[in-house]
Amino acid sequence: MIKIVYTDLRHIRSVLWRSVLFTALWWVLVEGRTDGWGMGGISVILSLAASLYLMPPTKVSFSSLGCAVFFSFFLIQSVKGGFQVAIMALRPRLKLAPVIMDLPITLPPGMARVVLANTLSLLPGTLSVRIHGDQLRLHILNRHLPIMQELRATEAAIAHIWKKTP
Amino acid sequence: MSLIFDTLLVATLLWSAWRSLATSDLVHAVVMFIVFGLLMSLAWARLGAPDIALAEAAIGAGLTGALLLDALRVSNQTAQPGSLAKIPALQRMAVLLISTVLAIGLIIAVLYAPLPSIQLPSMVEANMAQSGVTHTVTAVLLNFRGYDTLLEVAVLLLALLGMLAVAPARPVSVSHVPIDPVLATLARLLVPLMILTACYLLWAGDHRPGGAFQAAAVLAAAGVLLHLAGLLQAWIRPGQLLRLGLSAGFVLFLSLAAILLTEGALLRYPPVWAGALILLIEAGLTLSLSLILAGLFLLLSGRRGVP
Amino acid sequence: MNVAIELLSAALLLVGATFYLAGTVGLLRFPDVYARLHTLTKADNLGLGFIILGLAVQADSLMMACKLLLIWPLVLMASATVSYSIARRADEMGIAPISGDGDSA
Amino acid sequence: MTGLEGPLALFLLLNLLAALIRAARGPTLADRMLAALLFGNTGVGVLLLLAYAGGTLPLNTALVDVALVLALLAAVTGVAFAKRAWGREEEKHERSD
Repeated sequence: MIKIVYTDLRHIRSVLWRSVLFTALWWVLVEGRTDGWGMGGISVILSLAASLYLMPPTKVSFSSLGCAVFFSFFLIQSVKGGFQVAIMALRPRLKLAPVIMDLPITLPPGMARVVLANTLSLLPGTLSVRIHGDQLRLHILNRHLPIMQELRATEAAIAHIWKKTP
Repeated sequence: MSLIFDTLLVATLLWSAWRSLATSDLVHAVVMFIVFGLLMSLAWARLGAPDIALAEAAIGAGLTGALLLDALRVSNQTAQPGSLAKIPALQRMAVLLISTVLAIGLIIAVLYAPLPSIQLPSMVEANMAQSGVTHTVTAVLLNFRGYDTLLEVAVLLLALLGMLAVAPARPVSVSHVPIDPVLATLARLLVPLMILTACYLLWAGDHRPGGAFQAAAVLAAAGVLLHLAGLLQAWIRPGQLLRLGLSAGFVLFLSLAAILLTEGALLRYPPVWAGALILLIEAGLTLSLSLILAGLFLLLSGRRGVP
Repeated sequence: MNVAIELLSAALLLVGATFYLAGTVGLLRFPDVYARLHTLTKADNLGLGFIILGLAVQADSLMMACKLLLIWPLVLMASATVSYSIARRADEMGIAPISGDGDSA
Repeated sequence: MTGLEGPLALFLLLNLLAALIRAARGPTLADRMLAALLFGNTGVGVLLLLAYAGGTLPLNTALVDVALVLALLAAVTGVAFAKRAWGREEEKHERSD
């Protein structure tokens, strides 16, 4: 594992980023106390090791601006989704036109598709059922809504998260 | 308002317990039992016992469900709903009678319990300064009544050994189920966070609710999640290293107890060392308990298809 | 405590509770398991988000607020994955979605 | 403290109860597994509200930890349900219903 980590400068960078992240998380967990750094150090090292083992650093790196773009997209859409389902549930006559559809994914395989499936599950009108091949099976609450446009918009927002390999 | 909350909580607890016992569908029974566990955790929170709420949440949400569902699969009874209905009426009556007598006995015991002649809370308060920690529950568990905890760990270890001894070692043929990417990603993201949280709980035990049992339950749940996601093989038979890990906490605890016995008393730490010793024991216990708890699941999972 | 913060917190908590109500109503009314999953992954998660936000604005320290806010993404990840697992399993088992034409169901 | 935390905890518990009854009724096993989703969500919400509902201002931080642990582990039960709750025989049984 250590060998993998030090073969590339980018890997060192991602190790640094993750250490910062885990340290920040530890600091939040202990609510800003400063007397736990001994244990904190050990736990950051342990979780960093687990994270490097489970998710070896890749050449593609995250873009912080892109993450922010995706996050704001997600928040807005998710509030919209909540309202939509709330209105659907609360109106006197249920107005549903549910259907299961297979739609093509344009994102590259791997993490991006998982993020897509999970995001669609949390966004209005769609629920991911399975990823198979280059297709994503979705359950859709109302088939009269423009699902394809929403799918492409979500894919575009997700594509921002990663920087293209330089 | 809190009275209504508590009444509703108790009613729901009883309902889920009843459903869990009364249903003939075993999967449903397991679901209701898990629900019961969650509600129990809320009840402990209401009763002002966050330590137990924490343990119940960790064990109930992370382990019990997975373990029971796996047990269902091993015993292969999921396909027989209504099998419980075939119990003869006479046996049912006998069970009902015994349960009623027990319940009445318990109620009488609770109602007529003699008042305690010693005030334990004030005794604990008076001795907190020597305990080496500032959280009373940890002081009681690992210092004042350390031998109880020692025996509890022994019981858990014995349970695992018993399972190893009884179950026939027939490993599952390794089938290549494709790893589901969504599930695997969740495990890859969550497991490091679980490790961090387990360390935090271990650290917190010194001065607030937390400690070895809770930390171990979180770590064991991480193991279960990895296994369910297809990233961790089931254990067929523990190797040397694993055996060492399973027993390390208990052996450490026991040898410390033996050394302290030469000083004259069972598990009475010198006050100067108490804090460090408790942390050492807790770290050892976290490691071993997490392996034992995960082992209960991973070893059972590795023996699917037992007749 | 500052009255404005208290009002903001109360408002956020009430919005959260409304989403929970909608989620429960949806769970009771929606016709099949897929549609019910929709309410749990959207309405309930949003309800929890607003409740966490409402509690975070009145937290006594910034770190406590961060700790509360940390819980939300954890629940989101868990619930997206669990709903995916359930939907996938239901689909594998051949539980067909109840379909409607949009006028009534 | 806005004074709302206690009543809202009760309200969420009522929601949890209604949803649990729904989930317990089925009709399919998939519906029963919805109980697992409710854990991570409503359970966490109730615990957080209880942490604040104590009435004293140094809020019950331990309950926030309980909520955090529940949020972290809620996925395990849900995933175990989906992966393990249905054997092959069960499928046939389910379909014939």
